Amino acid sequence: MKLRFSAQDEQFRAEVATWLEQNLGGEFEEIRGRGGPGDEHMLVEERKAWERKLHQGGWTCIGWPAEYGGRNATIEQQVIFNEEYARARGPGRMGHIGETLLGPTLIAFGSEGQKQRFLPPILRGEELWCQGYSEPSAGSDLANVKTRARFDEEAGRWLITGQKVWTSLAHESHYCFVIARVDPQSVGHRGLGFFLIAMNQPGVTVRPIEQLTGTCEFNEVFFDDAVCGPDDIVGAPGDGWKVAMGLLGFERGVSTLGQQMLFNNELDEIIRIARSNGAARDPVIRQRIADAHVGLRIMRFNSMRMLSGGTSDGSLQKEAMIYKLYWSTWHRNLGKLAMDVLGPESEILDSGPYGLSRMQSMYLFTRSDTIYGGTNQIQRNIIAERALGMPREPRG
Amino acid sequence: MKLRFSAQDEQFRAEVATWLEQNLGGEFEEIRGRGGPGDEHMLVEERKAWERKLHQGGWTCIGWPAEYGGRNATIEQQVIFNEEYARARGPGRMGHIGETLLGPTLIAFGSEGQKQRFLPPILRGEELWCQGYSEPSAGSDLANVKTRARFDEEAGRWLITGQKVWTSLAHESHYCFVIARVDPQSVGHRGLGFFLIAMNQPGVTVRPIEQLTGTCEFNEVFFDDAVCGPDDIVGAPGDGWKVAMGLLGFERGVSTLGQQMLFNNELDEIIRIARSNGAARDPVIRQRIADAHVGLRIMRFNSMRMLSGGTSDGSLQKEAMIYKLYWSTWHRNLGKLAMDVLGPESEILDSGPYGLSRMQSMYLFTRSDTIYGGTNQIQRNIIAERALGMPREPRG
Amino acid sequence: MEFKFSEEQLMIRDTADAFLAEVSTSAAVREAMATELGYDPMLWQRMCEEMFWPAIHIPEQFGGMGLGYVELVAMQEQMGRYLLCAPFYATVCLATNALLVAASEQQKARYLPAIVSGTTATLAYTGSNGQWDADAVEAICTREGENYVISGNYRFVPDGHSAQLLVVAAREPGTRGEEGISLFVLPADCPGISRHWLPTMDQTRKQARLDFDKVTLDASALMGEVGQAWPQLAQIIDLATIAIAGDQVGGAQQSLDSTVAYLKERVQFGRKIASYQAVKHKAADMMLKVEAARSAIYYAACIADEFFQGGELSVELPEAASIAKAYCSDAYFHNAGTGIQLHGGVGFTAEYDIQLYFKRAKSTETFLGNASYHRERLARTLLDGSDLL
Amino acid sequence: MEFKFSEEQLMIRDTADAFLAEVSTSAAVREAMATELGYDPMLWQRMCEEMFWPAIHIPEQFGGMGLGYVELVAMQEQMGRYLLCAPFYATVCLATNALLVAASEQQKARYLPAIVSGTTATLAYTGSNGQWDADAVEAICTREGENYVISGNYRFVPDGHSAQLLVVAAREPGTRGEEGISLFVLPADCPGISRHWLPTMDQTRKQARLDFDKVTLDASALMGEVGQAWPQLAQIIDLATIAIAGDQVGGAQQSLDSTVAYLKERVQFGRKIASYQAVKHKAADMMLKVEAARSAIYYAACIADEFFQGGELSVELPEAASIAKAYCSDAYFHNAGTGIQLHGGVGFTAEYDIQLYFKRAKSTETFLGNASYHRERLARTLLDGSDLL
Repeated sequence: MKLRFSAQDEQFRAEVATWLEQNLGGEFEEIRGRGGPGDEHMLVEERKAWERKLHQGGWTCIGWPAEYGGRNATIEQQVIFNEEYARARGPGRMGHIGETLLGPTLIAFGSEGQKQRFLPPILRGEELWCQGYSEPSAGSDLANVKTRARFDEEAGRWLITGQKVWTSLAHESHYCFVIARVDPQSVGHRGLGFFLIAMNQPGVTVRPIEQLTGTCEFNEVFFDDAVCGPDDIVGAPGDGWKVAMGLLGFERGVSTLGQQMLFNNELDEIIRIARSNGAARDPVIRQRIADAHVGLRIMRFNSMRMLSGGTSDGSLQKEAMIYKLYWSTWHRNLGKLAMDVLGPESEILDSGPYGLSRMQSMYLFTRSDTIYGGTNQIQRNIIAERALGMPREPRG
Repeated sequence: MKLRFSAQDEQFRAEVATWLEQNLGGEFEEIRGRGGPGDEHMLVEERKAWERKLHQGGWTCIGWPAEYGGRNATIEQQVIFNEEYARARGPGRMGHIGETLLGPTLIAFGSEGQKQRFLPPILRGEELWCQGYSEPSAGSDLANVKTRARFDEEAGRWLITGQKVWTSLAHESHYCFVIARVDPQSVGHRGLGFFLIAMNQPGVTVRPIEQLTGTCEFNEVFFDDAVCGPDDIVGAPGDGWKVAMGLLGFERGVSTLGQQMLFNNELDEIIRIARSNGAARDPVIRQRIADAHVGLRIMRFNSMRMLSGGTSDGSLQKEAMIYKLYWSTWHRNLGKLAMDVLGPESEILDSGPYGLSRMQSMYLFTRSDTIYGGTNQIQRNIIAERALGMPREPRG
Repeated sequence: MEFKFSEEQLMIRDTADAFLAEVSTSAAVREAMATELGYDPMLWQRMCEEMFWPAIHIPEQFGGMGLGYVELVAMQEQMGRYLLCAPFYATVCLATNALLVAASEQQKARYLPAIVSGTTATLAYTGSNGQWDADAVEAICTREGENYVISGNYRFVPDGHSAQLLVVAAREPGTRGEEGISLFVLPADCPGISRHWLPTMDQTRKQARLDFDKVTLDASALMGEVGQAWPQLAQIIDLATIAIAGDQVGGAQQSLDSTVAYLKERVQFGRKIASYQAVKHKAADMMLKVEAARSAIYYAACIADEFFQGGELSVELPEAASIAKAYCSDAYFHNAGTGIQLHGGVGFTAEYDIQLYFKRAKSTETFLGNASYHRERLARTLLDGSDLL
Repeated sequence: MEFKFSEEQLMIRDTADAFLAEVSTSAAVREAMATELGYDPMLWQRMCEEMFWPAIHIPEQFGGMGLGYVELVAMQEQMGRYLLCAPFYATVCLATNALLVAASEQQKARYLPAIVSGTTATLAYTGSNGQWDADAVEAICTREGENYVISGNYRFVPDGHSAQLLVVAAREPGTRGEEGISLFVLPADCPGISRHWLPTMDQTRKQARLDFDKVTLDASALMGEVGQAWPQLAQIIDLATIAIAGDQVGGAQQSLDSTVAYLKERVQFGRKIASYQAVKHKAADMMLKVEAARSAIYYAACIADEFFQGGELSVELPEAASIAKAYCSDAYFHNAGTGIQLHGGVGFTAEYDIQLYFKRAKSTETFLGNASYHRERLARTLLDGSDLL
């Protein structure tokens, strides 16, 4: 076991840090630390400009192969980039869905034409993407897709009709990738297609969903005979589930250490408050802060195992299977801890009518951490069934 | 709402207390506080004598109708008797299964002959009973009875074959009531019979089950063509489930306040230890002791609701449905608290090779509280299904 | 022993239930909570004139209904269940209790009938240090001739920006803890008082800051003996604590009920979510908590009745209050939080009500001390003493 | 970064696994634990002579294998998994660490090869006050000419009644806390030492009381500077803490594995119990805890390696030890306790092994401080400082 990055990796780290230090200032000073969870819809134009700046420095899509403009960065380098980006308080990435989800999907499953059409603008930070998976009746049951795609033989194009939900940044995105049912007789994960749909067309309507914070980070997206070109389906009609699941596999945890740095900032802030308002002398609060620290450190150790590719004997990476359940539960507890450290002041807003402080916003948003991207219940099903070999839940 | 017992009830309380004070001494001094959970197999002869003493005072079977030798005691009076009995540290009742389970069952479902044969010796503390419900494959699934009863037409008697488990005091009991399958083709709760079987016969073998404490409070009971007279079946063949479930309904919570007094003694002892070894200054321990106190007080309030018969509008007594889950979980936590208050000393036994202290024994036994009499999982199923109307668990 | 509602108490509860189902709908709550005032004055008027709610436990000699604390807690439970936005808690459970416990007969005769008629009121005793016990009192009261002059700030005052009548605590200079505390009753528009709404995360319960700048009161404002009011204030706080725990039980119940209703509707993987065992068990745990919490508040309410009647169980008031608040705070937070989780995606949208309960769970948890505070308060009684080694 | 086992480490782990599966069966454990000695001397001999286990992290110059702490912790994990009854932990994780950290070269040369050859040893530093930090040291050491005289009692000493070699801590009269502590190494049969087995709830890990009555040692027994040994003792305790956390992870893993195996066999209501969702979710939570615990011990083991190599991450030793012990203690207790619950009725019979894990979970939780102790230790670093308001 080796805890440290190689000298070469550390050199790469210095390069990233230097570039960020030199470029994440001036006009970009105001977006430092912004656009994260619960703040994703803020300072959009500035953050779009930042995407282009990143591209100029060669820092978009670093994990992509060089032939598509990437750096062929290793897992370690991607981890390092994410860590340094978080350390520098880089803003929430507008382009992350294109870069980390769609790009690798096209590289794996896309046609040459799709790669040439869609990858360069992602690389340049010019075209932003959003994700059209969930539907009102397809939440945990992701395969229960009702959105239909039918091929209009006459016009030679696909027409998409249906409703997607929980779509981040739908307003700001140029394209949405959508799973839709191509075979109206099919059910479940069969008979689906994976479509690339332009958002700026009459058949697409975006409606924001207000959250418990009073802000609107997510949207409903309505497709009403939305048009999709004949070449803008990835894989064959019917391959949609395979492509969609492949896409989910491309998130290999490279952002986890960066995410943990944000968590660490939150914990540091809680410690600062506790020391200044006397809560640090409350023995129960002391236990809980220490417990949060223990949990966060172990989260890091667990990520290090995950990123190291598990045991050399090729057995199941159980430490990766627990990760979502672990961090979401930890973070939810952190939210409650923040409020309890603040005491009665936790109720008082920064400003009326509903101007939440950073800690309050974090607290309320953590309630969604254990829900989106697979609820804790679904995570436990998966762990029990795949890692422990317990019988699957029957469908109704 | 009235918190207090009536003047009449308080007079009854004084009567009970006086009698116990005058009689639970001398030769019976040594059995004070003995024979409770985890200690049920101790000082058996002395406790049998105590049963007869109780009868002399008219304190057995007080809830039974006067015609069967009882006192027709009200729920309140039964509660008071149990409280005072616990307060006086009366020993674990050898006769409680006959008194509280079989007796009421015979009174409700038994023939006149059964009543005349079996009730008087129970009343006099002379014949002890044990319970034959659970089987190795019928734990939570109580209806999955494999024990068979066949009627030997020639000899005119029932022959019982099978295995029962978790039978307390089987060695000391004169009789066992057993549910057994009379219709070999039947499954589940159909086709069962409720039998009254003498333990002292060649067809009955008792084997103690050693617990994690090293002691043997429970037994396996093997029936190998055990003989049961033709009149010793309660109800008709096939009525066994109805009789068995009726029996479970006779426990109306009159012993809960007495049980809580024992819990209170345990908590007092924990507080005494904490004050003497300095654990009472540990803020985390302080929180946990206070939480235990909160939990126990609420347990009492909840019992008071339960014993008052719920809301006058006749709605479901939800406070009764939570009771088992509530107390068992509370007590299990108390066991852990006791050990943590003791600190490293919690490991050290009173004597070798395995002489557990009272607190250690309590701690280990509390792990069974959440299992026997319906596991916490089964309790939660029942609450969700019966009280909240959620769908039943499907059978396989 | 009859530890259950009488027929009359059931009727009072059911009447409150029916009225609130009509007036405190989700839409009405959302409309009221978005205002700075925080409630609909017309509704408050109906609550006073049609329902006589502020009169509930005011003695009949002062125009009240003369009912008990069990009835009050039963109503609080329904108000919590319907997320009622109204100055009821501040007026009845804070100020009226304060008057009943600590006011002179003249003061009662002057102010209690006004409350019956719809005057709103509240209690201010907490400074900005975030405490809830005697240390919370920070405002200073000095004697100037026949008058008392109060200066200082109050924080976290329920409906403090809108209440018409105030009961306030202040302490003599140089005192601390339980020493030197006095209580005063005064109109909220006395010169020297400025009041500021504090916007809060839970919008259904409004809080305010009150700044007292040399507020001068004559002797008629003083409640009881000068500097000797802590025992009364402690009782007022305990009574208020029991009442807020009632609100919590109602919220915890509704968090369960609305969640179970949703679970019975929502289908995933071809099955009602309510059919999944892990979900059922979470719901069962929620019911356990709310039933135990209910047992706790009704016992505490009975003790409060004993207190008002001078019964021997009065001595249990602090313990019963802390037991109720410790348990109900955690139960409500647990149930509302689990409710969000079991709602899934819609649980954290503004559209569904469960998030409103989640926020009220937190604000009532904090108010008058969270579970940890009350457990330590109980621990002092259980564990401390001169013989502690 | 390569935070996973190397091929060699995997081999060491698998070898331990295979050996223990053969020798530390349920029957063998039950036989050994019922004795006062607590282990099978023949098995210990095999562990020393065939497997070279006591030699594992002793440098080659002293006849050891010269491996690292990761390897040691990997073996501890397997020993915990198989409930091994042996003087390995006391000898290797207590006494050998003490010698490696604090002994002179002469002392190492004298005692380490003996340990390689099978001499058993332990560390005694705790008195009867139930502490685990510097305050735990109660025995008194006085100077008499060239000699040191130790008097006092030690308690909770692993294998203290049977170990052949002792490392003990004692303090100068009148000192407290971290002051005045010295370490000594001595044969257990020195005059003035009486030793008593303390029967314990967990029978798989033996404890003893050691009474020192004017035990007189010459200067060759002193490890390091007189009265200055706390920093070394603190390191020894941290290393021992990491090793016991390894045992806990193995036990937590086996609690999960044996429970899941039982759930897949047992049928109720016509279904495998393993098919019930609430049961599955409990098992999933158990896996989460054991995997997180595993991440914690291997990080801590790497830090221990850094410590022995004098690397810059050595400074993390106390933190890594407390993180591992806090998390693993709770994880093991949770998994063993939940394991009993999911076993149902057979879970609390002597026949099934899950109760043995439950008891070992408790004894390892208490030993060297429970989670609450280690969290407060971490809190002091995180929260305290001269600028705390």
